[in-house]
Amino acid sequence: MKAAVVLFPGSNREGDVASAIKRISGKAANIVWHADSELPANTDLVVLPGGFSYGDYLRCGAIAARAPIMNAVRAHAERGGLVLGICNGFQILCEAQLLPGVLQRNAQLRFMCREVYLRVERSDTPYSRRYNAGDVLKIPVAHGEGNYTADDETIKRLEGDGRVLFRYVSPEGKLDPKWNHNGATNAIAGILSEKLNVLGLMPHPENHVDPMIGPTDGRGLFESINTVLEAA
Amino acid sequence: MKARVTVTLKNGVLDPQGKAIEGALKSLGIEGVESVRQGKVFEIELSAGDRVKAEAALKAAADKLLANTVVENYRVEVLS
Amino acid sequence: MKARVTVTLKNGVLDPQGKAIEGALKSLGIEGVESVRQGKVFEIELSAGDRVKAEAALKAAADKLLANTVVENYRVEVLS
Amino acid sequence: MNISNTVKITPELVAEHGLKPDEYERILKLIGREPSITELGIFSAMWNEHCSYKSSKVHLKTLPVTGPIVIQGPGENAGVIDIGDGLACVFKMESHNHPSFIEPYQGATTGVGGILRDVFTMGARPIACLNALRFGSPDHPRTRHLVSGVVAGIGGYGNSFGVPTVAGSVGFHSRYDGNILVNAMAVGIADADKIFYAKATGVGLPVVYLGSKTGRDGIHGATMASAEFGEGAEEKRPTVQVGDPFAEKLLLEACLEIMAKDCVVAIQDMGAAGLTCSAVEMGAKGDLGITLDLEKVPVREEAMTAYEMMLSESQERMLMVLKPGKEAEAEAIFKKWGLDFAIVGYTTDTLRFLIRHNGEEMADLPIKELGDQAPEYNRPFTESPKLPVLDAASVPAPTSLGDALGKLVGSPDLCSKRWVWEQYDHLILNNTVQRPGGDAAVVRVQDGPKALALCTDVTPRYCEADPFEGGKQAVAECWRNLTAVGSTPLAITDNLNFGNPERPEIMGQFVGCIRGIKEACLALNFPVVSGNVSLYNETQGRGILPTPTIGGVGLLKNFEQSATLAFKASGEAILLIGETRGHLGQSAYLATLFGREEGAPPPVDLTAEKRHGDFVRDLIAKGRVTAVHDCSDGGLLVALAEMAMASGIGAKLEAAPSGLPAHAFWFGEDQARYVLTVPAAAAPEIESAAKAAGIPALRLGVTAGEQLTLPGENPISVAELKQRHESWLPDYMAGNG
Ligand SMILES: Nc1ncnc2c1ncn2[C@@H]1O[C@H](COP(=O)(O)OP(=O)(O)O)[C@@H](O)[C@H]1O
Ligand SMILES: [Mg+2]
Repeated sequence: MKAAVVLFPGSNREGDVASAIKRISGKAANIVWHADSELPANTDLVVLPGGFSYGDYLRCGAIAARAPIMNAVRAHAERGGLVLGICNGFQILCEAQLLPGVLQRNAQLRFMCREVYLRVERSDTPYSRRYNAGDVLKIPVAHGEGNYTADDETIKRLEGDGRVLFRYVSPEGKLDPKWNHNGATNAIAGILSEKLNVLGLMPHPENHVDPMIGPTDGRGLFESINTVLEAA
Repeated sequence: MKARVTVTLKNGVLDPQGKAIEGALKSLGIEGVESVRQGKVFEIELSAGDRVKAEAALKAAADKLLANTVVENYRVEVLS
Repeated sequence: MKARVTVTLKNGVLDPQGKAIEGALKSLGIEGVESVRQGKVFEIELSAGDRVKAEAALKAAADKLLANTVVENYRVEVLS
Repeated sequence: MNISNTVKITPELVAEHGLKPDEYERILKLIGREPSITELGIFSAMWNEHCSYKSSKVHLKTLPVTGPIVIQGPGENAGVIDIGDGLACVFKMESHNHPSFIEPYQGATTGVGGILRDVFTMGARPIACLNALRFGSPDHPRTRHLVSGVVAGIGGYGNSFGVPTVAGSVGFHSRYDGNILVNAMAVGIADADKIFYAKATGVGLPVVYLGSKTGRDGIHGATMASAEFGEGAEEKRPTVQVGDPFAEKLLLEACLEIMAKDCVVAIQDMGAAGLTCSAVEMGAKGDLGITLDLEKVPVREEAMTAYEMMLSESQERMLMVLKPGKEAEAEAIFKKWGLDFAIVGYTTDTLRFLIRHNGEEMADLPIKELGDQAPEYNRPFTESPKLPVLDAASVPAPTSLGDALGKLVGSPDLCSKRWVWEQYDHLILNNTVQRPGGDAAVVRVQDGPKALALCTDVTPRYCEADPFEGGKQAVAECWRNLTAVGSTPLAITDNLNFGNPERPEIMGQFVGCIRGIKEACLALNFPVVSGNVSLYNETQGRGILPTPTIGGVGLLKNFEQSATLAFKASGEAILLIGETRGHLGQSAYLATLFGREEGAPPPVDLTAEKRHGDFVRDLIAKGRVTAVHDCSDGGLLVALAEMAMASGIGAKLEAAPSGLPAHAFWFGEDQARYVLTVPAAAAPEIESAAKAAGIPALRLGVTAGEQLTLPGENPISVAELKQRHESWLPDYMAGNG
């Protein structure tokens, strides 16, 4: 796996995701500067990390989505390359229109850092083959604007095409407004692009990969990517 | 030259912040409030130049950055 | 009745948002932008009633909640 | 505000600058002429309480500040201690009380920003933030608004900056109605041989301005922070500064990059009284003069005067003395991060602080004297009268222990602070081994196995009743919390929040607390390496409770050997280490259930404290205990309830020993105590080890079921307790409290 983690001014979880990648694939990720216009040669996974790019001023991810590197990221995605946006990265992907919809403020209007439960909706994607559909994962979130919103038609299309990969659920795996901490439409926590190669999600799987620190339910996501890329 | 771009949520898009403010105003006893929607306003100084060009530049600014046209509308005004 | 309350930062108060947007507009090649300050706008529906009372209610809303008068100014308009 | 440099200095102007007539006389003597307005501004900034410590210095000097692990004690931006393997821990705590009362969100953010800057100025990468918050009574009309703004502000800054906020404390008391406390602590890690200091060396070297532009923010902020609130406090509003965590994150990265490139001779952040304090500090510490040309200072507002530039408290700025020839390299790094970089002056051998603006001389002052000759006061003080020890028999028993316990764990002070710490990103950087909710946070250092334990503590009720014992207790509790997670306590930072020092009773509280802190630090081998003093926390003659917040750092050689407070399994023996006398004076039980704050606080026996703590730490290191929790506010039953609530496992408890009223046993707040669980079979051995060491150990019962059961009492459901514990704060904040 040859990963490139894009560093925008104000990114702050680039180290967390880079170390998760290293831990699981054994390979160090390249850190790529937002002002560059090209990805390192042979990059096969682009990660847009969590943080507050440009302070999250204006709208989360809005300014970063217009950074020079994003043209290269778009081209990579169009070629079918894998692009993973976590938290702020998800917001950037939506602003760049690589994924539909927007992330609005959490329904409670507060930043929330806590562990939540995610249901894996399908296992036949590059990001989830190490999970089974229906698995319930314990993964932390840390965001103030993660409330996924899109127009009815978009939601219908996402649901119809099976592009919702993760949903906020109860520990038993049931949909329950009480466990949808940010009020996201249909409890959506993560969605895929049409070709299933672009994933945006609000939770932080990269913070749950180290048994010394806590649960390790996030490993499967990186293991899935690694399996796909190593097989390629 | 002074200009203003106002960005508001499209009709039908849920506005959690507006809803919360609506509730708060009601509980503060402010009378007659039926609904509140929150938007943004950008006050922009432009280097002197022609009005038509300025409007075009502002529209470009709104389309490219200031508004997320998936959920927002905008309005451009050149003030002086 | 429709009304609008516009809240803007007082002069001299740091506007990190405006600063970041200004930089982004420049690097997007939007011409002539000298400075940007960001504010908020609240679009409020009021139950029909008298204009003067409405203005008073909106002023109260702005003072008590919509504006942080430590750092912000506001402007109230009853539109229709 | 547009002040020409030639205005006549009137007594009113002097007073407006917070300078007393005799202080002004001192200025006249020092410079031999009337100062210009810019000079008066500079003096007012340097000589106010906040910067000069004029009321506190004589007493602070008595604190123990040295030890084998201390690399840098008080006096620099932050304290530095050696944590082995070539690494140093850099930390400090600072208050932003007054600004947070006026504008809670921005006041709190700029407090966090300021303390983070203090830490990375020394070359350390911040790894954790903590905070200690005190609000007025929950019934006070402003409290909810202040809690909401302060918490959002602390989170808003740390979350965006990218450092986990891992621990803290929150309390409520009507004595903070008009003066809340916002104490923020930051902790960083640096290479022990690459610490950066403020002291400049070398003549003719460029003085460089870095970071954000200067505006008219917070002019007179430092003076405000030292002025007692009057009726007109609202008027002071425009002096509030706005924080920009995004700019600070860039400043951090740029500073660390520049430091790694070996460009930096000296560095100082611009905090209170910005350019003035930072430049004077650099020059005075290095026995050098500094000349500044203000037209070179990056400004974001028009027509700023010298006076304004020298006093502006705009955030996210630094001053640096560069090595010769490194200008271009340094500038390139700052430009890359999109930050301002300007050479605004140079060092001289004149020992003068010379300020020019467009070629005109605005100030010319002796640089050493600006700092050294600040007035110092040994203010008169009266010791607080000793209160009698309250007889437990004079305190009513509760209707039932379960009822009292429910009220305590659901009270504003003892309830869960989850609503607060969930607004803080406490997981970022992936090193948070123990999250908020335990006795101390545990944060892994680099890739481990080393880790730091961190916490903040103080019990203001105790300090009010007996400043000396209260000061001791704050240090002891901090040490105990660090011990309870298994760490070796290393050093502390303190944040001394008090009322008006010009009142002898307040000064007496201050002196008493310091004496207590000193005694505890000496006994526990726990030096003070940094700190902050916040005085004049007083409104209309009513001071806050004396609140010397202690922030502690402990070291775990291997974080896998840390202990947590949750019960781990049913059927384990529960042991109490330490002696219980049933001390109810100033207890949470008395205050919460009966609204009485009476009697002497519990005395702290530092010898016992040390002996018991060392014993417990040793058990943890040897892996012989399964859960550990210290006993503090609320006493033994609250400690047990917290261990139960953290796990969902209950306990079957024995009756209180005869000779003590049950409520005194269960709710007394005797010090130097820990609750442990151990596998049942291991209990006798540990009991006999304790006995051999002369340490009281008492079998309290066994973990079992999902209830706390006490002989002769209705069982107490852990789930119901937890419900009460978790719901007070969210309900209150939602307006249903
Ligand atoms: N303001 C805060 N920020 C972060 N964590 C907090 C805050 N207030 C309380 N906590 C956490 O809640 C837990 C209980 O706090 P406290 O009762 O003060 O602990 P202790 O009695 O052990 O000192 C601790 O883990 C503490 O770190
Ligand atoms: Mg504790």
